[in-house]
Amino acid sequence: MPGLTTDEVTMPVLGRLDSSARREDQVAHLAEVARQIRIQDLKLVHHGGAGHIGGDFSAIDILTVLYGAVLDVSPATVEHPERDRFILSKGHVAGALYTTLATFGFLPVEELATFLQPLSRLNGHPNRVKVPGVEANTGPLGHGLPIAVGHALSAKLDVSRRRTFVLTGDGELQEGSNWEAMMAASQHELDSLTVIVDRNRLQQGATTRETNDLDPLDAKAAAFGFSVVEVNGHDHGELLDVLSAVPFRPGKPTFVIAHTHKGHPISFMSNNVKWHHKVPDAEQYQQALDELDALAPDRDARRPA
Amino acid sequence: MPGLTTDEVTMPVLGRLDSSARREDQVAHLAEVARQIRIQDLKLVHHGGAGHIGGDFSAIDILTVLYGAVLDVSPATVEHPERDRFILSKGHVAGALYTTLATFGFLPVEELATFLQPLSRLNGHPNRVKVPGVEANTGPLGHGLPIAVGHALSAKLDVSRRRTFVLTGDGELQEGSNWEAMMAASQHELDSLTVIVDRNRLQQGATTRETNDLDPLDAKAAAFGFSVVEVNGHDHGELLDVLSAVPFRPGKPTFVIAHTHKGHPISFMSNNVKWHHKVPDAEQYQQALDELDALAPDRDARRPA
Amino acid sequence: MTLTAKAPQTGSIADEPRYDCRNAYVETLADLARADHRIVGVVNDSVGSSKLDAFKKAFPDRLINVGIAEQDMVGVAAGLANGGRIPFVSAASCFLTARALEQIKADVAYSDHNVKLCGMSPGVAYGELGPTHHSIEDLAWLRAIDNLTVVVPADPVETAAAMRWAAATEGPVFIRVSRMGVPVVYREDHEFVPGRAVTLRDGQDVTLISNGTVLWRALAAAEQLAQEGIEARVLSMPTVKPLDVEAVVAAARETGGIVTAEEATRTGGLGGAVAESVVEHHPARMRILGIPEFAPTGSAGFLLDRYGMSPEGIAESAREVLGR
Amino acid sequence: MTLTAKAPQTGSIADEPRYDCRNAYVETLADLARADHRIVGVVNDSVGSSKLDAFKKAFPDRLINVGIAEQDMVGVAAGLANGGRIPFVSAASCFLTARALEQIKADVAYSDHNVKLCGMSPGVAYGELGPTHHSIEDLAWLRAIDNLTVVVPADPVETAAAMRWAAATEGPVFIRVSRMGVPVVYREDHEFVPGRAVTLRDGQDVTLISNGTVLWRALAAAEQLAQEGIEARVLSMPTVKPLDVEAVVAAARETGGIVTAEEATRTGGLGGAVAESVVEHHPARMRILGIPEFAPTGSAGFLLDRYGMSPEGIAESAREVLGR
Ligand SMILES: Cc1ncc(C[n+]2csc(CCOP(=O)(O)OP(=O)(O)O)c2C)c(N)n1
Ligand SMILES: Cc1ncc(C[n+]2csc(CCOP(=O)(O)OP(=O)(O)O)c2C)c(N)n1
Ligand SMILES: [Mg+2]
Ligand SMILES: [Mg+2]
Repeated sequence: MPGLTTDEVTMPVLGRLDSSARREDQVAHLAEVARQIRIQDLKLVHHGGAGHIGGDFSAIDILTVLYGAVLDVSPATVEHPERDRFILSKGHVAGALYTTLATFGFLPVEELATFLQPLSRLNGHPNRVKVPGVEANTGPLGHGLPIAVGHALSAKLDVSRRRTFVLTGDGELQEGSNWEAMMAASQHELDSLTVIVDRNRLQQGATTRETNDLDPLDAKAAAFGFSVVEVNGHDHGELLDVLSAVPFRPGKPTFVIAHTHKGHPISFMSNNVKWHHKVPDAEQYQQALDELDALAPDRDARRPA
Repeated sequence: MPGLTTDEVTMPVLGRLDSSARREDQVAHLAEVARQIRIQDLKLVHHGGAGHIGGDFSAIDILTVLYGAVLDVSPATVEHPERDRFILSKGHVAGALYTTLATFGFLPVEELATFLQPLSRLNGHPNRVKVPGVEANTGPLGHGLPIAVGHALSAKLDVSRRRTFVLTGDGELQEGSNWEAMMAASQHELDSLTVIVDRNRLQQGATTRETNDLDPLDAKAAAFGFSVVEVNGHDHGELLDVLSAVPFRPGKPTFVIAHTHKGHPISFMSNNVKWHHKVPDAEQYQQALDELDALAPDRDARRPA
Repeated sequence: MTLTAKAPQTGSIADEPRYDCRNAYVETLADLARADHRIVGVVNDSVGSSKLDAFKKAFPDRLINVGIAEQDMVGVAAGLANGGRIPFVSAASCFLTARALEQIKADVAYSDHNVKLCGMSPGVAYGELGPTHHSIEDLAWLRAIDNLTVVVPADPVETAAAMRWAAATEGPVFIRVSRMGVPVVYREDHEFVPGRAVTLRDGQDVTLISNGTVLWRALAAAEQLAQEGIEARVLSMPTVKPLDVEAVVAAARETGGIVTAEEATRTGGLGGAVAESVVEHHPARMRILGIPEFAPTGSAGFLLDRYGMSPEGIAESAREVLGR
Repeated sequence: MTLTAKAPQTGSIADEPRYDCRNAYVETLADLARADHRIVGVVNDSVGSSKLDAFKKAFPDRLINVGIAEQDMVGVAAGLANGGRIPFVSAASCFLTARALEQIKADVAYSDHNVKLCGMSPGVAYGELGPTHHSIEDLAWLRAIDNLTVVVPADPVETAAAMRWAAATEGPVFIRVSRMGVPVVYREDHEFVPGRAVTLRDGQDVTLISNGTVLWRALAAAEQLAQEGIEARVLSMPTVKPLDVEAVVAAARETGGIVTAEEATRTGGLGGAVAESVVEHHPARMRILGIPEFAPTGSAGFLLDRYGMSPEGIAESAREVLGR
C-alpha cells in the first residue's frame, strides 16, 4: 500500500457557517463541503489501496449535513458530556467519517495521509479510543443502534437535551440487533434519538431486494414505534430541514429513510454494487476527480490542477 | 427433588382420532387430551420441583391440536425424512412437550417420572439427540424460528410438501434473531412455514407491555411479509381450523397470533406472572388438580380420586 | 498471607452455612447506587433471576430492562457508559456471554466502555435445566478477549469486594455471580485486589488453585489431605484474567504439582490460564478439573461431584499429581 | 512420517508461490456439490468475500444467502441439516463465530446437527480493517464448545482434504479458511485425518507446533535453525480439537521444548491446548506465540511479524525455549 503523501491532502478545513446564515447560503456551503470531502475521500481510498468508496459516497452528504449544521459538537466540545452524539453504525465507511472529522477540525487534515498505514490510528473502522469525535468502535454491522439507544437512555436519565444520531446501512438492517434496539427505543419513548438509514438499496454483494428485501421499510419502522420520514439523502436542503426538525412526534424516536445511491455522484460508480469496496485505478481515479471538479460551484473555487 | 413415582403417571395414551372423525368429536377429543396433558404436566412440575408451569399451560392447547390433529408425524414416522417438523422455540416448556409426546406415544409414559432426575434424558429443555420427536435443542430464546426457516428451505429445495411449525413465546419475539428469520422467510416465500406465537402478554418478570411492548404485533409481522391470523389459543376448534388451513396466502409464510393466558385455566395461576416458574406446593397442587377435575367432560371420565 | 481468610466456625469449611452470592450482589449494587448516581442496572427480563426486585423499587428509573434481547442489552450498556453512567449488566451468564459476545468484544472491550458485565448463575448453576443454560464456556470465551478483566468471586464477601472495586475502576470488567450456595471463605474486611491470588492455606506439597463455587471444595480437600500428612497450598484465584503469574510460578517451583478446579470447561479457563503460565515459566505437573462435556441431567452439586470436584475428588487429583 | 509433505521447489518454503486457500475452498465445494445433492452453501451477504460467485452460477438454488444476519445463518444451517442437507456455512470468521456463538453451541454442537462452519479470512487476514474484523479469538471460543471438531488447515491441499473429510463425516465441524497467501506444504495426495498431527520435519532438539498461515513460517524457522545445528521437529496440528495428545506428549518427551505459533490469541487456542496436554502428561518448557492484543493498524503479514511469527521470530523463540 503506497499511502498518501502529505501534500496530496489538499482539502481546506471548511468548517461550519454561522447558524444565522441564510438557508440558501447554508445549503450551498454544505454542498461544497460535501464535494471537497468526496475529493479527499477518493484520494484516501485510491492511495490507501482499500476502503469502501461506494458506501462512503452514499453517506457523505448525510455526514456533511450532520457535522456541518446539525450536531451540537465541535472540536472544542468533543469531550463535553452534553455534546450531541453521532454514531456511525455502518463503520466500513470510516474513510468518509475521518475525512468529515478532519474537515470540521476534529483531526489534523495531514493525518488523513496515514489512513490504513502501519500503526496509524486511522484503520479501516473507527476507533473511539484513538480518534477524537468517534463515539464507538463500529465495523461489525448492527452495533450502532443499540449503542445509540443506550446513549439516548442516558440523556433521558440525565434530563438532558443532548441528542443522539445514528447512521445505519440498509443491508445492515437485516441484523436482528437493530430491531431489538428499535423496540427498546420506542418502549422508552426516546424522542432524542434519530436513526438515519442510508437507503441505497445495495449491500455488499447484491441489491437488498435480491438478498433480503427490506420493503416496506417505512411500515416496519412504524410498526416498531418510530415516526418515519423519507428524504433525498443527497439533497442538502432536504437533509438540513429534516435533521433540524427532529423529533417529529413527541415521545417517538425518529426514523429517517435517506434515499441515496452508492458511489454518488460518480457516473461509473453510482448505484453499482461492484463499487462496494473496489479501489479506483489511476484512470478511474482521474475520471472521478474530473467529475467532482466539474461540480465545483465556480471556476475560482476549483481545486488546482 | 423428590421426583414422581411411576404409579403417579396416570395418564392414558389417548392418541389421535381418525382424520375422518366429525369436527365436533375431534374438538371434544382434543379438549380432553389437553386436560389430561395438563394434569400430567402439573404432576411433573410439582414432583420434579421445577419447571415452567405458566408457559406450559399457556401452550398445551396449541401443542395438543398440533400433535393431535395437524402434524403429519407419528411415533412410526418420527425419523421419516418427509415428516412435518415442529420446533418448540419456547424450550422452557419442555415439560408440556414431553407430556404431549408421551400422550401421543413418542415416549413411554412411565418415563415422564424421570423428568429432571439425575441422568434422565428429560431435562428442563428438550434434546433432539435423546428424545424422540424433538427437532432441536432449544432453551435459549430466539433459536427456533431460524431453525424452522432452515427446515422450510430444505423442504423447498426438495420440492417436498412437508411443513414446518414453530411455537414461540411472545416475550421471546424481543430477540432480534426472530426478525432476521422472518425477513428471510418472506424473502424465500416459505409458505410451508407457520409461526405460532403464544401471545400470553407475560414474560418472565412482567407483562410484555411493561417490558418491551410488542404491539402492534400484527402490523410488525405483516410488515415483515407474513400473512397474519389471530386465534383464541385455548379454543381447540379455532386452532384446528386455522392450523389446518395454512397457508392463507400462497407464497407467504403464516403468522398465527394465538391469544392465551399463562397458567390457563387454573384460577390462581391464570394470567399471573408469578407462575412463570413457580412450583405449586401441596395445597396449590391439590386445588389445581381439583379445578382440572371439574373440567372433565363427564363423571365417568373423571380421574380416580 | 492468609490474613483475610475466615476461620471456619464449624471445624470444616464443608460444614459452614451456605450463601447465594446474588444476595451480596444486589445489596452491594444498591449501596453503590445510593452513593453514586452514575450506577445503573441493565437487564434482559432478568429482574427476578438477578434478584433485583428491591433494587427496582428503590431505583425505578435506574434499572433498565431492555427485554429479552442480550445484544441490545450490551450495546445499550455501552451507550449508557458513553453518556457517563456506570452500567452493571445483570443477566444469566450463559445468555450474556454466548448471545452478546461480539458486543462484549466490540462495544465494551475494544471500545473501552466502562461497563460491568455480571454473569449471574454461571457454570452449571442451572443444573437440571441443561447445557443450554450452563455457562461453562464463558471463562474461555472472555479470557480470549483483550482489555477485559475476568473475575470469579468465591463467596459473598469477595463478590461484594469485586463489585466495589469494579465500580471504582474505569474499564470493562466481567464478574461471575454464583447462585449455588457457598460458605464464607473470606473475612469481612477482605479487599479485592485485581490480578492477585490469595493464599488461603499454605503448604509445600501440592497446590490447589480454584475460585468461584469450587474454592471451598478445594479448601475442604486440603483439610482431608492434611489428615494424610499432605500439606496443600490453596490459592484463591478470583481474577482469571489477568492471571497472577507470579503466584502460579511460585506454586510450580515450591510445591510438587498443581491441581486447578473450576465450575467451567476443562479447556481455556482457569486451568488453561495456569497451564499456559506454568509451561512458559516453570513446567510442573498438573491436573485440570472442570466440566468436560455437555453435562447430563443433574443438579449443580451432582455435576460438580460427578466431574471430580467433590472435596474427595479434588484430594484424589492432588494425590495423582503427586504420584501417590 | 513426512510422507505427505511437499518438497519445496525453490530450496526454501519461504520462497514458494503463495495461494489464497479460499480458491481451494470454492473449487472443492463445487466438486462436493456436484457429487452430492445434499451439499449446500449458506452465506451472510458473503458471496463475494467467500469467492462463491461461480458456485452461485453453477448451483443457484443451493447457495442460500440469508442476508447480513449471522444468527439466522447458523440457525438456518441447523434447520437445513435437519432436513437432510449438508450445509457449508461460509462467512467471515469474525462474524460467524462472535455473532452466532450461541447458535453454534446450541443449534449445531449441542443439537448435533450436521453443519460445517467455514470461517473465512480468519485471524488477522483483514489486516488494516482492524480488530473488529480480526478473528483471533475464534479458536479459544470454539475449542470450549463440546462436540465440535475445530480444524485449521495450512494450505490449499489441506483445506480441500479437510472439507472432503467434513462432507463425508456426520457431525459439527468448524474449518478455518485462510485468505492470506500461503505456500503449498502438503503433497497433492495428502489425506486429512482428524485429530492427527503430521510430522513435517523430524528433529530431536526442539518442537515447533503450528497450523494455518503460520505453519510455513514454522517450517522456514526450522530451516534457519538447522543452519545453526538445531534440529527442530515441525508438527502440523490442523485439528485444534480434538488435539493429538500423543504427538504432543512425544514431542515433550523427546525434544527439549515446544514452541507453538498460530494466527490467533496467545490464550486458549492451539498454544493453550498444547500447554494443557503438556502439564497433564509430560511437563515441558514452552513458548506460545500468537496475537496478544487488539492489534494496531497493519497488514496481516506486518502483524504476524510484529508478534514474533516471522520465521526469524519463531526461530528466536525456539532458541529461548532451549535457553540458547
Ligand atoms: C456483522 C457483519 N456481517 C458482515 C459484515 C460484512 N459487510 C461489511 S459492509 C457489508 C454490506 C453493508 O451493506 P449496507 O448496510 O447496505 O451498507 P452500504 O455500504 O450499502 O451503505 C457487509 C455485509 C460486517 N461488517 N458485519
Ligand atoms: C436468550 C434467552 N434469554 C433469557 C432467557 C430466560 N427466560 C426463560 S423463559 C423467559 C420468558 C419468556 O417469555 P415468553 O417468550 O413470553 O414465554 P412464555 O413463558 O410467556 O410463554 C426468559 C426471559 C432465555 N431462556 N433465553
Ligand atoms: Mg446499502
Ligand atoms: Mg409470554
